Amino acid sequence: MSDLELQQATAVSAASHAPARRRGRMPRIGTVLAAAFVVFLLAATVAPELVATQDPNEIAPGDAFQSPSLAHWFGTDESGRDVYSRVVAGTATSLLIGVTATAIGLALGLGLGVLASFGGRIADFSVNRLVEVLFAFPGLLLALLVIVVYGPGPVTATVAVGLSTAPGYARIIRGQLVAIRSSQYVEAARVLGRSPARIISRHVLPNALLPIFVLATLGIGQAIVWAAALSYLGLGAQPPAAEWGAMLAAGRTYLATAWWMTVFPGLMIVGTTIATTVLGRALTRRGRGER
Amino acid sequence: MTPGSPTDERRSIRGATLRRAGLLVAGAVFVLWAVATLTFFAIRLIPGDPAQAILGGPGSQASQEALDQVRRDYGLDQPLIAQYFAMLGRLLTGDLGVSYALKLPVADLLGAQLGGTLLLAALALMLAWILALGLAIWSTGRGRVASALGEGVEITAAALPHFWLAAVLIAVFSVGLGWLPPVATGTLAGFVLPVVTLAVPLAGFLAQVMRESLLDAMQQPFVVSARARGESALGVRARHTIRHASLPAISLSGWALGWLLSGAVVVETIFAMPGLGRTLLQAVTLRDIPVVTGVVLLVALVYVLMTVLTDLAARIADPRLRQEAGR
Amino acid sequence: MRAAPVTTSPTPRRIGIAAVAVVSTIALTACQAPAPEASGEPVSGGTLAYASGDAEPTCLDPHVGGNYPQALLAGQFLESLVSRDDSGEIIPWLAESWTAADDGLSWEFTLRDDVAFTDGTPLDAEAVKANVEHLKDPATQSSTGYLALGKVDRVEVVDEQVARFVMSSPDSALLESLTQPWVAIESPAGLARGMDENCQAPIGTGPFIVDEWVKQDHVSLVRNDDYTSPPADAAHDGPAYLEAIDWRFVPDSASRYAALQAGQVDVIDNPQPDTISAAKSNDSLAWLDAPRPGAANRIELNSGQAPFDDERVREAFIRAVEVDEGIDALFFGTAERSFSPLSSVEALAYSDEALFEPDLDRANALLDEAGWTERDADGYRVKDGARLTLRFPVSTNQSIPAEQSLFEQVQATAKAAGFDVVIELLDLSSWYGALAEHEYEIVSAPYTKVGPDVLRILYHSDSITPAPSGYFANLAQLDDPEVDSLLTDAASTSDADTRADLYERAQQLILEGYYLLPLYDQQNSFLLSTSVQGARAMPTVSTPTFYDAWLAD
Amino acid sequence: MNTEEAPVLDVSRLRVAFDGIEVVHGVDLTISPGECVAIVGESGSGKSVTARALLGLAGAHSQATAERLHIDGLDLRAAGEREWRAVRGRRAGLILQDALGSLDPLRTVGREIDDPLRIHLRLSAAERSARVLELLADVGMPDPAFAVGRRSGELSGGLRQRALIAAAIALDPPLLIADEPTTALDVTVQARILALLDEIRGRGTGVLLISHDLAVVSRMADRILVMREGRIIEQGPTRTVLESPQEDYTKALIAAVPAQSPRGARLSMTPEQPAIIATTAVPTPPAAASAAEAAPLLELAHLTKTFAVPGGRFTAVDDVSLSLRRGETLGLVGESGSGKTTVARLALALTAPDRGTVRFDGGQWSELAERDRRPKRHRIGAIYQDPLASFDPRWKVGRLIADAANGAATNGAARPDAARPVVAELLEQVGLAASVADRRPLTLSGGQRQRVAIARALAASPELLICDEPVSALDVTIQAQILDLLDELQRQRGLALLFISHDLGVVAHMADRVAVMQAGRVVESGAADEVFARPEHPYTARLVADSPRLPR
Repeated sequence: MSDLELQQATAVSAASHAPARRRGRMPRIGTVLAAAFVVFLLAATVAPELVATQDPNEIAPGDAFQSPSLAHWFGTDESGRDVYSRVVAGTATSLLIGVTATAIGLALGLGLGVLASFGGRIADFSVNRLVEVLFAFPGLLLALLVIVVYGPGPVTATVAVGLSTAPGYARIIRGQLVAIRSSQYVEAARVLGRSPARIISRHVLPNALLPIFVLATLGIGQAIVWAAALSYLGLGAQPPAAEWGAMLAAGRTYLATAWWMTVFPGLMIVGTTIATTVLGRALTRRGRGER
Repeated sequence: MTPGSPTDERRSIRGATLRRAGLLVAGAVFVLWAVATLTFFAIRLIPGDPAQAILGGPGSQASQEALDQVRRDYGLDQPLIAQYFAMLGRLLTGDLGVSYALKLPVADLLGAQLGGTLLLAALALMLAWILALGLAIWSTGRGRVASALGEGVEITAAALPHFWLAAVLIAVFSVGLGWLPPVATGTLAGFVLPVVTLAVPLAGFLAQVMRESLLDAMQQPFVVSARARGESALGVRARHTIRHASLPAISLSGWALGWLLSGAVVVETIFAMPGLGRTLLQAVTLRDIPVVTGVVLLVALVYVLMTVLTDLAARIADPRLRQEAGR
Repeated sequence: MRAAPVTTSPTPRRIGIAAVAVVSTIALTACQAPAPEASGEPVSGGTLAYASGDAEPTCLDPHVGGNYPQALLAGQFLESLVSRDDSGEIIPWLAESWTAADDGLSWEFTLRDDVAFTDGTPLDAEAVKANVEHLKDPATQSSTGYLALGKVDRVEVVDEQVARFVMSSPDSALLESLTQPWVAIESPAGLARGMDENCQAPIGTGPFIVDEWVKQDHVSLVRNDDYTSPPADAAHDGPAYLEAIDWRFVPDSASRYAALQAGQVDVIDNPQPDTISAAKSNDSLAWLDAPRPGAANRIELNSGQAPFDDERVREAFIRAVEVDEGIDALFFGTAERSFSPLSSVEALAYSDEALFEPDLDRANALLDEAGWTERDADGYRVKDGARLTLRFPVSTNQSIPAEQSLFEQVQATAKAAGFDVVIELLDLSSWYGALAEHEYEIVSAPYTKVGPDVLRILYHSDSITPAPSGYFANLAQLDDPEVDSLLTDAASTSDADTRADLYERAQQLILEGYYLLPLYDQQNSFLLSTSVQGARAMPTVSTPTFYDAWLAD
Repeated sequence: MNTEEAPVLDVSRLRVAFDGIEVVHGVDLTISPGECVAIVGESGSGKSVTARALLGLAGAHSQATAERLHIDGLDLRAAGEREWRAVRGRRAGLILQDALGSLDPLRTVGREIDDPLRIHLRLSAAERSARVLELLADVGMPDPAFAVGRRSGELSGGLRQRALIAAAIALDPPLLIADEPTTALDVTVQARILALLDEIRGRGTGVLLISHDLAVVSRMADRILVMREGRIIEQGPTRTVLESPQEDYTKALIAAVPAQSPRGARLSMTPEQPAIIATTAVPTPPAAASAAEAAPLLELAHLTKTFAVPGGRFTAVDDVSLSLRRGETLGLVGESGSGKTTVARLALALTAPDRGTVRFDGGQWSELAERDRRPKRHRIGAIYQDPLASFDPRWKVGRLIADAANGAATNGAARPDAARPVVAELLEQVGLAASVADRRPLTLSGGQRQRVAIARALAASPELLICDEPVSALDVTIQAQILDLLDELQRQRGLALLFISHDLGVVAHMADRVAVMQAGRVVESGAADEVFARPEHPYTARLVADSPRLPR
């Protein structure tokens, strides 16, 4: 027996018969880490006092600008406040901004999407034009315009970010709904004599929900990033609320002497965005039947 | 698809393309009109007196006479609807009005700023494309580790806030290594950091899309066909899969440009570059309404043009789109 | 995003001969060695790169509007009739001498006869007349300069080199006012081009000429090779050493400092306090500290409405708040605590540290006494169901981050006494809006002006009356006839001692009434590469001048 | 090529595994020049993996080993990527199913055919383009000069397949591997492609033909290898295998070819469906005979339907009139694009005709308002080619069926628990265990899914079932079972069937009457036996002639 290896070209995975094994069987390490991080965020949102080590707003000017240590894991800020505790305390605000902005964007997007896909040709045409017009105001520009009109602040920033994401959601949701509406299972329901209302409530909306939820997880991180950008431009959250974007913007001033004031809130933003994205993707894979 | 002679088919495709071009132009004009109208009326919601803004903002101590004079000069005493049509009329002639703060024609002002921002955005878009394509190609078909690594890099890149990334880049490359200037001065070296700052997060997004479509393309039977003809793995990528992977990213370019223009507001501020973003930010701070309106319109115009270009590019890259020209 | 403190303007009244003794405390410090005053021989040539964190001016002509960013730039290419030296003495500049009529109703300025504008137009009395007319013309939209010349009725041409300022009423602060860049003298031919063109490149007599202004980017200044008119306290004669100045606008403070560190620029303004502190230990960087004249930075207590219409509550607030430690930490020891309404630059500044001794017990007792006896669940005091809330609009354009942080500390310490300080970060427009609507209990606003006359602008009851825009300067809404009369008298007396005494009494009254909490001088700093030699800040409004500067290798 | 004796392909003990799981368990195979060997098997049998492994293309994560692997005399057991590349295209060509996907849709056909020339030969661009035109002419491309600049999406299926073949034979390789080369093609096209392959074989090329369809390979294969679960279970000369199969599986495959069996005869041989066997105890004659004179249940009169396309309107259905009686099966046969599916949608009133009417059970149907039609819709059921797509992805089998059953009566909310016995009964009727109710369709096999689809259709108690290509995506043995099931159910319930298929054999087996469609028109109709035995219309005649059948 002299079985010789036939070296297969592994560079191109092409055989359609090959089982799709790109993705592992187990939930991946990344997904587990992301989930753990999200659990931490939720804990920090629900019970910040349990997760934090100190009072986030307790000032101690004498302890200002201390680098990370056992007493202050993430160091202290310009007023001697514990950066770790502030990061924890800021979780609720930051997530609230991210979630609210995404919710606003999604709600508008859903409304427009539903109108476009079920409201008949005229509604579809009008919504599509409206979405095109809204697209012509790119993200931050729309946000700035909203801020010009309503003045800066966290609420305006949140609404502005939400509004600027709406056309994207509207387009995706419309596509989703149209695809479902023209799917064979909806046709099968029609053949069974189901009414449009029942088809929408039983088939179309429920099937659109998961992808929309996934979309939302992906959107929250970006919403936080853009809200932070507005904070950086001085148009966002207010002190002493420990919102990550505001902390980061404040910390950037002292970048030369106190890197930890910038790095840790920044890591929280990046980490949250990564975690929600990873989870969103895991959900997508699950929806597609992969692991 | 209708059966027909090749020439018929070609003629009908050309007709459809013309019709499509007509629709695109009409759509573009509509979008611009709508943007102008929305902006005009939205701006009227701004609290405060434009005349006051013209006379040096709210901290000024302008007299009542001066205010009245300005209201007459700028037509602010006209009824709203008359102002609206006057604005539309001016727009048709390319007149965007006069900046409250700089007292210069907005068109001239923005014309001078547009080039820098577009150059920045174009370079960033190109770099993002290169980075994304490189990452997508590198991380696919190389096993699970590379794939996971690629995915990790993409997601992380896409999550980086511009101002944070800029701070890190400046700290490392300007202050630490002293290779690149932290303030863009119009030199080539000065463009490097701003372009990288803008490009990296965008590359993260594009790479996600590209990698997905690259993986899809690599599952297609034509890859096996090509290899069965003796094509090398590299040849398959160069001649087949990369093109397929690029298609969705091409159609994303319109969105990407909008995204870059948003990022430009931050990046231009950090790197002290002249451009639309900074002009807009300053105009927002100064309540310089004509400039805000002008920037919004100009960006809408750029966006609309980009959409048309993207559409054309997608059609060039994907002949299938040319076929179904109808819709 | 940092923008310029908007500098508002004085309306000086009559006074006799202005002998305002002002001691400027401008210090140029570098690493360990103190003040590396012009070491070595000046060398000619080179381009100096300046990075400004102030907002880019919307017009380079400081007559139009008139704010500090304009002054910073204009100082390089425009010159005034007179200047001040380090001791506060008024010294000749474009005017080589001047005399005032006994009644104070006219002043004659004799101009130098060897000076021409950079467009070739000679400097003469006609030019001065044209400038004053330009400033007073409403179409110019001058704010600061207009108010500085408020008492100047007109200018008469006596002869080619003598201009007579005819006053509507005596103004002892006229000379101080004329030192300011906002009333600098420009070429009448330049002014005649109209505002649009003049804004792009005003024409003056200064050591540099505006060559090009690329919006959002930089202003190119080139040397005026025919320069002849340095102020009397300049270090040399003839043209500047520097060939050109590249004046860039770099709004982001971290980028600005990075650019200085990387050697991309030679001078930056508005450095963050921590970078000043870092620069002190850096051999290649020097710190130019030039606090602005006029008022100190302070928190004003709005006495015009509840709860601060009650002096006990005002004192309670001031006793409750602790800022010393915060100022020290936030400014890294670069800012001195002030206990005076006036800048330490002003010789007549009066301090009373005892009034500002923090005393929480006293604060609590005062509040109890004032009827704020209850506390709600959050620990804030309540009276008649209303919380002891202090609205604190903060302008992100006028307060640097360190100051904003200090206000957060004020907020935190005031809470101990039961004050609910609500900080609202606002952009400039909204901030002015909030002030105009009296939607504030405490506020901090900088005010730059040469001389103690600034007190009259800030604390005379006349200043409560708003301009059409709603703007008013007396933000403490201090309405005390005694203060009014002291300030009015001080502005009209010609006797220096009397004047000093009047101002001291006025300051005592203001401080003892607990209308304000002084913090520190209006910070105005520059960081320079040590290769820049001979640069200094003008003893007028503390703008830097690079006439005497050169670039060492 | 003068290697008459030496085989062009000589393989022994070929094994292929994916991530250590072996899917091909030692295949032996030899092909001589000019010989055509066919591997026949159903999906999952490992036939395609075998074909690809022969070119070193089994894919990532695959390990292939063999005791002997010679192509054109070259030992490839230890070949590296470079050696393989020299073989591919030059010594062995590969033709895949689905030419639409197998040709890069973004590149012109000319460039695809040019690839092997460019890779393996040193020719000038002009020489190469001349050769490409020659090749296109060789494979019977009608207008090579025009075709060379087309992309696969712009060509019809047959022409596309020809282009793919041209690329594979560009260098005249001694071995040609054709993996399901005609599967998605219409019968007339299929016949021509097979003729082309036969012609290539005639030039001395050894051909390995991979197919699931015995009838197709029986035309040209010299030898047949039957493959199942990664093993060759039977092999021999074509006639021997077809006429005296040794293995039960081979026998089942042969029996499952519908064209071989008359109407009503059972196709499936595998005794795996006790439910079916139980209910087929009493065979009934075709219902049509008794109901022949009854009023038609479904009547399509002069239906015309057009669609907007770039540059005009496309007439999908052109003046079509059909009628269908209770208990009868009407077969609708035609090639792709002939308008079959549009007729089905018109009959289901999912789309409205431009002209003409549909009447159902003597009453209005297409002219009713949707609101009025809705309560009657349950009387017409439908099953589709892809049952999975017709199931709400969130629903389990039980809910799918219960919903259909409930809705028929009340149009109200489904009560899954109350419906359980009904669901179980329906599942039993279609030969599925009651436990299937708790599974998701995604986890079922293709045949099981189609059974669920039928159960759902039956749940609404329809009188008419419209079946649009219900077995096209299924393996032959499964197809046989489903056809048997439909036949059975029709007899039990007196269902009328509108049975749509491109497969003449299937229609011939199922239908009482048949209508042949071409380009939107019905060109011929009548009793199925009559039409297929003595076609009158030339198109029908061609269809009948081109339809693959086993040699008798």
